[in-house]
Amino acid sequence: MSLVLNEEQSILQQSAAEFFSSVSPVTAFRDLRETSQAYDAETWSQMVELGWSSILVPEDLGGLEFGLTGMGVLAIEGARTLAKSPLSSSAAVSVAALNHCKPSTQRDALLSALASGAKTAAFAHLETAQFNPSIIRTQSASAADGFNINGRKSCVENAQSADVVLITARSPDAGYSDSNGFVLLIDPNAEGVESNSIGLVDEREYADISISDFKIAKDEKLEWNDGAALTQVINTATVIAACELYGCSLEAFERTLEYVKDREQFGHKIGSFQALQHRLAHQYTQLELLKTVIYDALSAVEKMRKDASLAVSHAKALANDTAKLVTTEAIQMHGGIGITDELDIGLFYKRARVLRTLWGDSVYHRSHFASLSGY
Amino acid sequence: MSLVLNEEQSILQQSAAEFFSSVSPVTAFRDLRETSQAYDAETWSQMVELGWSSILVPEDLGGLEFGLTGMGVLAIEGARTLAKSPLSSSAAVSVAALNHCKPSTQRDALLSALASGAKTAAFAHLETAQFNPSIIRTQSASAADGFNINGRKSCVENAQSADVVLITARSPDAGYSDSNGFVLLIDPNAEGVESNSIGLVDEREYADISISDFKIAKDEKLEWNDGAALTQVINTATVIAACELYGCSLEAFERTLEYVKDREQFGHKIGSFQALQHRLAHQYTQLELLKTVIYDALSAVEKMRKDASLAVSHAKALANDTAKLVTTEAIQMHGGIGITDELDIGLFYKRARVLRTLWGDSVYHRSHFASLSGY
Amino acid sequence: MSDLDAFRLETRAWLEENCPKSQRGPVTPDGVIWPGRNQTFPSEDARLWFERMRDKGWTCPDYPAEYAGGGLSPAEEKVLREEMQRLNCCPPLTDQGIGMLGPALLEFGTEEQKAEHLPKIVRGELRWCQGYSEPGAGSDLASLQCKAEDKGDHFLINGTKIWTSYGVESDWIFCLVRTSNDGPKQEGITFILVDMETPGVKVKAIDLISGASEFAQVFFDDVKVPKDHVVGEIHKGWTVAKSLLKHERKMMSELSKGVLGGTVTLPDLAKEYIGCSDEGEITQPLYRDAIAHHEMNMRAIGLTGYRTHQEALARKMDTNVPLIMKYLGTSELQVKDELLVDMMGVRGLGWKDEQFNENEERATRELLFNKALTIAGGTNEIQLNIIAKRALGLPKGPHS
Amino acid sequence: MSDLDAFRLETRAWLEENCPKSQRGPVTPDGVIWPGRNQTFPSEDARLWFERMRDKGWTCPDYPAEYAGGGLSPAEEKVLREEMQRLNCCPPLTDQGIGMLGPALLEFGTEEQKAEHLPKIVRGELRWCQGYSEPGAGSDLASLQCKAEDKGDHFLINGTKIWTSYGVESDWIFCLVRTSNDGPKQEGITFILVDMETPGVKVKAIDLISGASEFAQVFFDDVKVPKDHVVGEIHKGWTVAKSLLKHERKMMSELSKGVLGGTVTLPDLAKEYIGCSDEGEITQPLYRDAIAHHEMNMRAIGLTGYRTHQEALARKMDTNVPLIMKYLGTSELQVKDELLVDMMGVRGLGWKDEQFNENEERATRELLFNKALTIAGGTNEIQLNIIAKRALGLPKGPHS
Repeated sequence: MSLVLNEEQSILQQSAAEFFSSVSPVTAFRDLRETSQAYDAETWSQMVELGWSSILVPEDLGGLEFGLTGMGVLAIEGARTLAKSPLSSSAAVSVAALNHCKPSTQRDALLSALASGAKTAAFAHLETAQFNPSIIRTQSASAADGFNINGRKSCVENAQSADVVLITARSPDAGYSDSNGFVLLIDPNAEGVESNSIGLVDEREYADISISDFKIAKDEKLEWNDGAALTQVINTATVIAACELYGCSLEAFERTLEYVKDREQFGHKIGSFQALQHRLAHQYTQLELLKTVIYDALSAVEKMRKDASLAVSHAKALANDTAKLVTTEAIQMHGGIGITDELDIGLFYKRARVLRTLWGDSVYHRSHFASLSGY
Repeated sequence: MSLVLNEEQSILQQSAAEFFSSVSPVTAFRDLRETSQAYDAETWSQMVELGWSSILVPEDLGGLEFGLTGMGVLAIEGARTLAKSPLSSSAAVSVAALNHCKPSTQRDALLSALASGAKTAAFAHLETAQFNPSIIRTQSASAADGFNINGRKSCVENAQSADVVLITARSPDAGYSDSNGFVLLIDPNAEGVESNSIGLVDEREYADISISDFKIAKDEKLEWNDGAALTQVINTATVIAACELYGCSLEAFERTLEYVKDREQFGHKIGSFQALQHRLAHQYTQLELLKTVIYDALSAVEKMRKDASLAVSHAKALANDTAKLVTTEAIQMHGGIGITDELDIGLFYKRARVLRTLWGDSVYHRSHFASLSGY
Repeated sequence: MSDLDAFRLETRAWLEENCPKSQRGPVTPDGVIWPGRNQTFPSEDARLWFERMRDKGWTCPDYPAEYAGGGLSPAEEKVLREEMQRLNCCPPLTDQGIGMLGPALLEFGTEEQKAEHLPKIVRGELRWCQGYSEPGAGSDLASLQCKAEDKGDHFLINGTKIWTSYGVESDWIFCLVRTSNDGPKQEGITFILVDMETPGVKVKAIDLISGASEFAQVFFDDVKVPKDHVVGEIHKGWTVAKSLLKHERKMMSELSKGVLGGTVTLPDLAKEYIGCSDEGEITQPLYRDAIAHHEMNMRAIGLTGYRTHQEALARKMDTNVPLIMKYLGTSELQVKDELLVDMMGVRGLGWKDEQFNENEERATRELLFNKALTIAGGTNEIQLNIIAKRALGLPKGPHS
Repeated sequence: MSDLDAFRLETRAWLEENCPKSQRGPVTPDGVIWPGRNQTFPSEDARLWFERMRDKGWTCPDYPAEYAGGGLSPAEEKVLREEMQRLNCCPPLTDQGIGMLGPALLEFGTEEQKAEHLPKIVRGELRWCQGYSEPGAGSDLASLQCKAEDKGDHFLINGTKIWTSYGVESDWIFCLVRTSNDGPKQEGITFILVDMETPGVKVKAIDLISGASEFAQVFFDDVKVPKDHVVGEIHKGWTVAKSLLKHERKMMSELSKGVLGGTVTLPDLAKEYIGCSDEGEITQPLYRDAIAHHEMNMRAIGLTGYRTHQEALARKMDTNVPLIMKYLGTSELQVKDELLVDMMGVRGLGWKDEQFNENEERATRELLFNKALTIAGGTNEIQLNIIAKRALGLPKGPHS
């Protein structure tokens, strides 16, 4: 179990921090709000050049096999500037999903294309507004030369801008369990695939996808490697969301710290008021715990440790709670300007508010943690 | 709905405050710890003389019919000096139980004796360590010239020092519901009644009672007035416990306030430190809400309002939470001396800790409140 | 029959006859009747209702009749309010002039100022806004820096004011400006009225995180204001301001009441979004507990308000208790906002695209907008400082 | 084979031969081996174990051999500790002299002081206690008032010390006393050793709310102490004290670890007292959630300790992180204490009468005793002040 970044990971972290603050600062997020683009293509191609799209891709398919901790470091640093890109949805989650599928020409080609930046993908699994990863109603039935698909997927990140959407599904005759589910490759813009964009408060690209009697070819259906595959992909998505929450929280906290050291009221820096000091000190303790637990969860998923699901539920629950505390306090301590759109603080709160819901809230993850612990 | 004391109630409050601080201060509680007495008989007889034993007793049986709010005021003031007496167990809860029984020679005589101070009674209902008022396993079966009783009662306050214990029971053939239950009058020191004293951290008199094949006469079994009777008695006991929690909390808070205004550290009164000020200010807001909700619940039970059970669950839950906050903070803010037996602060914490459990914790009462509110 | 009873019957009859049906029932944000130089109305009925009330002076029923007001006694005003509530009449005019500036002028204004401004307030001819806060003076209002130099016959104002509600839509602004830097910071402040069409006044809307922008920042660049626009004494504006601040705090704590408008309750929404048993019990016990906790706190706050009212009637009022209400009410409301969004999942996080129903949209909007409640009108921190000092008598630290 | 490996094999063999079976396994409170003028032992095996270790100097393995210590290098000492852990050997001697006074004497003591006191510590001939806090000097230790007047050849001590652990049982006390009131309060403090049999020394046990009384108050009434009992320079005792305080804080944060001894866990107890489904799921979801919350926090604290360890090995340690551990650990433990008692109901509130089982008695005792954890060794408030200053660099207020 490693809770400290190694030399290569530290170097990645530094270059990511420099990249995001210079190439994709919060102003870039603001500029994109004015357009209908999901992300800036030029920025993404720079990220691809840096090798970030191939971090999780196997070496024999042109990837770096750098490991999930490296991806987590990028997610943390990217969240600090609210950077928009297909990094999480495509390079992390979709690649992880494909990695857990049995090799096939289609799968290998897609992985290579994702690594090279030729394509991006989105991963569509959840079907309900409240997080419930065990429900899969989407079905695919055998049909002439391929499969016939029916189902709905809820709030899929970067679906409309992706070239391929990975849809989890099951056979019509099977009650769902990991071992008989599979992954379907779908063009989100094909006829018969209806996607409705969902504008959430974090102003990113989400869509509900509705598929009825849509046909795919035989080789566009991929099989999971084993019965644990889906759980591992969900763990990847969840821990990456936790990383983004950590990045948002850390940035909001550090900006608040800077603000209270500068802002004066009643003739004193407000950062010298003991009540604020104690609240900030407490937040700092929570952020340090979160850092530990995030690194542990990344390492657990990367190494496929037996307690990976437990570590991930821990990380997401603590990330949710810490982000709620820290981003809410950041607004409160900034006072009036904290609620203006002009200041970035509110943007971190809004992004964190969405991430707290995506991939499971704390009530869900504490219950999951308890179940996995046997109580 | 009255949330303000009327003139008579205010006068009672003032004289109670004077009485407890002069006749039964915390030192009296400490003196009793050295003995095996449940309370000081002389002090109790003075309270009887002041009419406090007859506050809830009907006028035609020698009582004052002063109402439950008056009794609540006494419970609050008594808790501020940790006064020990049969006031809650006998004059409040047992009298309330008898008031809700159908008149009979036995019942009327006992009420008169409780009013005059000739006797005291205890009320034994709960049977489990976790609060669950709907379970009654104690049974009484018809036998020659009377009834045969079997059962157990848990943690009955002032049972061993009482002349009579009021035991709730049901028929062997009936599943329990309020409407077919009844009350049995039992001498706690009779043969066949086994009582084991339970020493809790508040150092008051409690006992587990175990009854096997114990015979009582026909007229020692009383019938409830109606199907709502038991609920009303439980409401009485619960709101009186909430009053005592309020009294403990208020006293601990005021003593802490005095302490932080006096104690110096680092050259300043610690009460001038903003972090403590904010915590104390927050506690004050909770105590003010609690005061409101307690007065409302007393009035609701007294007037047999339809929402009485809801008001009582509200009062007990808020009393539990506020007492936990205030008495814990009182110890913390007193620092080292807060954890010594020499200082009274720890005694208030310990008393409150027991009261938080008796008659239902907050998890129970919030659930009850939700059920009564229809969700 | 007492005079008051007669007044009640008369009023009731008049309202029933004169208040159009469309002007009864809950006011929607689009239905509010505002004053202004170029006054427009949401509807013909609204104009009719406004004009009828204006002509009786009942847009400002407690202002003296000599200034076009209703001239009602406090008892009569209460009757009018009750009768309007009875029919659920919409307010015939909404403005910060009515409840804030007007009373200040009546208390501190000169005869000329009253004659000039009060009738215009009553008749809705001008829309007023307030200029108190500054970017560098939030909680510490008295440290304000917006400067007014004495130039003999006029003041020359330079500086800026922020958090001015409806600054963009208003015609005149009442401001606190610094006229002297001598002595304690509360001295040397002056209360002054400024026509926003004066050269050098600029207004910029402030966009909020909730997407709304009802606040503005107002900039003053060499703005000349005649000396007779000062209300009260020069350098003594803090006295006027303190009197007004009371009104503002009261308005903020009112704000925190009527949310989740209509009849939808948190438990109802929980049942809809989380589910419930056949007996109507919310199926997720953790949300059920959190909802009961919140509902208890709201009940306690409501009852405490009522207790204060009863104490006042019984002349036993603890004047410290009202201090706690804003802190408690606003904090608890934010608890509800977060809880509701938690329950709705992504449905409670809608920003655009018309995929969300009315309750969902309101949940998101209130979540974001209500972050202001614990800041505006005295931050939570200031409220706790005040409680510590006034209610608890804790010693003033060098720092609080 | 390296020398260290040889030492390990030798040590292992020696321990296996010399540590009696009864002196392995968890130490019970009654089984601790204390030193003292009139030393007694819990058992004959305990005496044997103590004497064997004492004779090798391994009661204080890192003290130099010239003072009867073990004379082990840090690496050897680590080996000894590991080998003792392997067999689960009980500590052969427990005293505040060993870990606190001894190191201070080695750093600050004169040759005579070392020769006089260190061998006695190693051999368990005297029991030591500590005199730092005073009734008026808690968190603000440097404001201590216990006075030592310079009388030429001796000091005359008057005053009192409080929170002295095992003060009643001890023979000697190491104290901080005030020898000067000039200059900053940290100056003018002297570190001095006092034989508690000296006339004028009185000790009174302090009863705690938990029923325990391991602390004492020590009174000094015209107590004469020779000048050569001063450790370090006169007036410069604060330097010695600061070095010792580090040890104390470390001990307090150790304290907050091994609770709920043995193998019973909070979830186990919850299943016993609340009940569980056939699948072992705790039936009351609110307690289940609270337990998971607590277990997560303990896991996070434990992992963070481990992270710090890894960071230290990688020479990347953030020196601020250890600052947070005492605050987090002690606070979380109190959460557990309250939760456990909530689950046990009245069974968790036993004080006397032998009706409660071992887990129940421990729950009550820890609930009450652990209230000390957020106070002793630096209150939570002091911890938060330190974090704010050192880790966050927040400006020092006049008040913090």
